[in-house]
Amino acid sequence: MKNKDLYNYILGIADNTLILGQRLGELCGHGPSLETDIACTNISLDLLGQTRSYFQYAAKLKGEDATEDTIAFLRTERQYVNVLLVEQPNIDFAHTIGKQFLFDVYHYLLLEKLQHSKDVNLSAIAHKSIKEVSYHQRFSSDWVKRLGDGTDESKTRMQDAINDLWRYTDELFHTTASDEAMIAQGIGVDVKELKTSYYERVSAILDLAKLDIPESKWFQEGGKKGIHTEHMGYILSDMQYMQRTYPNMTW
Amino acid sequence: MKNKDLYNYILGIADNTLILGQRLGELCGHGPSLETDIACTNISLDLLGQTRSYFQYAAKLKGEDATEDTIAFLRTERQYVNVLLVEQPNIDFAHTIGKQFLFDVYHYLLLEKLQHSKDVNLSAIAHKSIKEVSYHQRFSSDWVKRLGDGTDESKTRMQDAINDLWRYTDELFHTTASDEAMIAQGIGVDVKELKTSYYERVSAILDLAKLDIPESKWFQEGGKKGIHTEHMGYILSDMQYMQRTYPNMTW
Amino acid sequence: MSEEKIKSLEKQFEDRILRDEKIEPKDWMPEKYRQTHIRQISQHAHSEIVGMLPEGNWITRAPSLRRKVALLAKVQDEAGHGLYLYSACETLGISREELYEQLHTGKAKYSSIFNYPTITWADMGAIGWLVDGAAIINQVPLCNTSYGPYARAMVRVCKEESFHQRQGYEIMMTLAKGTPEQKDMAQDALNRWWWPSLMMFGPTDAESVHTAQSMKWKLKRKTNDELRQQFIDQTVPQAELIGLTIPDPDLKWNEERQSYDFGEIDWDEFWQVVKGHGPMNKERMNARVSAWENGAWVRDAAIAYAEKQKEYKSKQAI
Amino acid sequence: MSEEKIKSLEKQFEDRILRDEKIEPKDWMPEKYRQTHIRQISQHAHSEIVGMLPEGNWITRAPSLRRKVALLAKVQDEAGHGLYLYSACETLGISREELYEQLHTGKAKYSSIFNYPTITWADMGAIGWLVDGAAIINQVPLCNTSYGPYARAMVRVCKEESFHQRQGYEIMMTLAKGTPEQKDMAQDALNRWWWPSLMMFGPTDAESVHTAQSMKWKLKRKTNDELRQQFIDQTVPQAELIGLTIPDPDLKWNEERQSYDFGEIDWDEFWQVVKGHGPMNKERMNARVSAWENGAWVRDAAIAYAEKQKEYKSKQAI
Repeated sequence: MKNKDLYNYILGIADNTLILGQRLGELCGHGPSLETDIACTNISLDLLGQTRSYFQYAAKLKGEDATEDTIAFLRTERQYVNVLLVEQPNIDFAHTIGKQFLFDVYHYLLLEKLQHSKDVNLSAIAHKSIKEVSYHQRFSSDWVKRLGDGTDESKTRMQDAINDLWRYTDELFHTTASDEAMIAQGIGVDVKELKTSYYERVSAILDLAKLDIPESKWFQEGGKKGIHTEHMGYILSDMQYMQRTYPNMTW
Repeated sequence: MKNKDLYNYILGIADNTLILGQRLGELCGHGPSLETDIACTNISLDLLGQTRSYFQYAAKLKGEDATEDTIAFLRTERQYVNVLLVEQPNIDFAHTIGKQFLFDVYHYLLLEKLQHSKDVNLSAIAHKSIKEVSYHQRFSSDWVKRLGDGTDESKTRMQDAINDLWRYTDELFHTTASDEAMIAQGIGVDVKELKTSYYERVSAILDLAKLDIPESKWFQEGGKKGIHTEHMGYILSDMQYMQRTYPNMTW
Repeated sequence: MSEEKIKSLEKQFEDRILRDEKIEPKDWMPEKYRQTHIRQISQHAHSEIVGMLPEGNWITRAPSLRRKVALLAKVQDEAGHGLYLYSACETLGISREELYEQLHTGKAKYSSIFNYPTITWADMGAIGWLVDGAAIINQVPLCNTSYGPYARAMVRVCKEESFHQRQGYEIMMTLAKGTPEQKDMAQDALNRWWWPSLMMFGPTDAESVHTAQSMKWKLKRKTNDELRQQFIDQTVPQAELIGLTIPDPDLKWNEERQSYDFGEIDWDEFWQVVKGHGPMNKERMNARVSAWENGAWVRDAAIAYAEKQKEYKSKQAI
Repeated sequence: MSEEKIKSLEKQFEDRILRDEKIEPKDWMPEKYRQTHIRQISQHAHSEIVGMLPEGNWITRAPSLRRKVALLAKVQDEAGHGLYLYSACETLGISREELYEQLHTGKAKYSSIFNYPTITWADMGAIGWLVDGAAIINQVPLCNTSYGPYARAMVRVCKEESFHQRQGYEIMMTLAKGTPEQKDMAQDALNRWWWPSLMMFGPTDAESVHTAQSMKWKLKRKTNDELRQQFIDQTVPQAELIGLTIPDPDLKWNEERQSYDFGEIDWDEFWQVVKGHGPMNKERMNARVSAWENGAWVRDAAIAYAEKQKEYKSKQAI
């Protein structure tokens, strides 16, 4: 493959939207209200729609028989490079919202910059996606505030979720060798530079939500290198079930 | 295949032990005490060991490239013929025990007769397995009594589990065309004849456990025809994950 | 109110319906009209949200990204339908909480079809094609029903349902022209969903209650048997077109009636499922009740937060 | 007891250990001996039961029936080891509940190696080969330790562990001679588990506390660094034999020492995991605590039932 770094760079973005979209899809019909069900399904739809755009582009770069679906469904666990954050389970609505919020703030900052990528395809996808993500961010921030400043129970649950998930935030700002190559070419976004804004924005919302900002300096990483948490295998065994069981068919 | 009916008959027995063993395997390390963890793992081991004997025999009948593993792992959901009872989830320890108990009593009665099968392989497997199953039955019956006649909470949970699972018991006594063919040849056990003893034995234990015997006359069926509950797909997506993802390899 | 006065109001009311005028929430209406509409609209709303579950079951396992997105969109539409229908129902003076309570306690019904399991991907096709197909036939006449909010909700619902129906048929078509395994999967789904779909039109006319009254109020324009026949006549050629076989050995074109004759429906199965003993009744109800109970703290938090915000704003206003 | 009396008892006690006599539960022992043993034996027991989790994670996904059965048997053995070790520990006057309490509150430690995730099937091989291999080297000397119940438990544990170790190596060997994908999987597992396995021997001797005292009581016979070297010298040729590469560029045979030189261990990572911040510390502890809490009603029921039975029998006896 000629554009191996670009290909890898795209996966680094789109595996996040794929896995977060997949996780949200688990909740359809099981949420706390019809309104939140609709919103979560909608976010899942947006994320998977974005994933399709990225993977269609990646498939073109890869050539051969690659399609959006071979990329989405036919890699082994070690080849998925999403951050650990997005694969975390929907333990309760606070965890679902917490994960979404911690990702959305990052996602928005990323797309803001990616709009200016020298790669026209990426910049177009970013341009189209940022409107959706702006809504995601508003939705998840609003719920963080509602739960944080709602009842005692909701406050405890929301705080627990933020505390649990905090350790996965630092990885958002790590870069791989392919990322660095793309940054150097003005195609990729240097996520390291987003870190300060990210924690400022997240902290501002947590403040409004009357939640404590975790102080832990211990972070987890691995997803970007394909070393996932034990949740990932179960996500994939469902997600890939049809493609693995009935290979090479049209659906 | 020459012995299609015999092959099907074997699957009708061994898919039950496979799926029940698989379900128990989920619990390893998560049980209420080390002692119950050891016992449940042990039962799972016995059941999967029995499954191997049955499938090794079935693979010989099937010929071609069939092995115990192709039979265990490479069928589609509609081709598994276990009863619905064994695929039910481990909602809590009462459900795990209830499912085990309702299966064990049946399993013991089945093997008692299967020892006298005209098929020497089946009779040998039954002969070997019945000692194990006699222990399973004692273990699960003892726990039904402990939970039924323990605390208020355990009584409620155990009664709920029995009430939930009762609707799956009738299917144990259904026969397929292959079953009937094997019964006619003195190879298969006529499970219809076990029904009265089964409900007597189950009722006797439930009485000792001070639990009510459900009165419902509404039963579910489908497993023996390959029409499963929605749980089955998720069991298989994990169980088949490796074989589907890495086909034709030696492990 | 005097009996005479009521009689006169009732007369005016029935006349308005005869003239095809819409009844609106603030209009006077007979109590029975209100109750019947609450029953029917809520049953319809409940069917939408319970109906999310069998399809939701395949979102994580959809075989392509395109299908996954389409399935999510479909389930989202169903949630949306539930939302308008609950809103329409609420205009009759009942709250969403009361409606859920009726569902969760089993007092209110939902469409029995959702008590069957979705066990292969082809079931996503069969549900769209057959279940949405049957739903449309039941629902299209309701776009002209007498109660305004319900009629307007149905216009929107029917438009989306017919999109879903085409999408389901397209899934079946893709499978039917796929590999032998895929074709088998499609045929198997048709075999399992065909009879339950016919049952969606309810008992035969001889057994059906409510019909006369419902006809008068335009809650019903054709009988169960007429609608069922319409569904069969429409669906059989669609199956033939993609090479699938309707699982009914008695199915035969009747030249004289210009319609299909068909076999006997298993009414025992029908009543078993209606009475709550279908393959998935317990699971569907557990899923709804768990979602509601596990979500209680979230809804409470939203209320508490809204109140705090109001308080805060009113303090600022002083 | 007078100070003099204690001194004399201590002297007798140390002499018995010197003469290789076993100390038994009813024997007098210094409080520090008791506490040190509780700490070590319970840590060992906790490691066995926490160690069930990373391997338990692959039971439902094992790639063949034979491997599934072997894995179940292995995890069952670990539960069994936990059981004897807790029993050995209880002879020192502490209850199982107290020991669990120490684990669940983080007061007691368990082997840090179990805070790494098992992400491919090859990890089942690597754990057996490397983790059980390292455990055996740590544990064999304990078969001759001074406290009788611990020594006897260790005899049984070591026998089973060496079976597990061979089984794990055999999994790796099968993968290594399999398809390129399988070989990659094996190499990847070795890459991920190698360094954490070296960390199982604890900090370097310079940093290690407890060593002198432990040597005297035969809780330890060699230092951490000696054991680590023994492990490396044993394992490197095993890796070579099956064509896998140890992920250490500094690894080199030292002709003079007749031993391998090896690279620097990442002690920051070591301490991070020990302090509870490894990749899976939180998950492992949650799993144990949930199992315990969710099982409370079961244990309560068993106690209540046993009491009722006793009561019933004593009434019958009257």
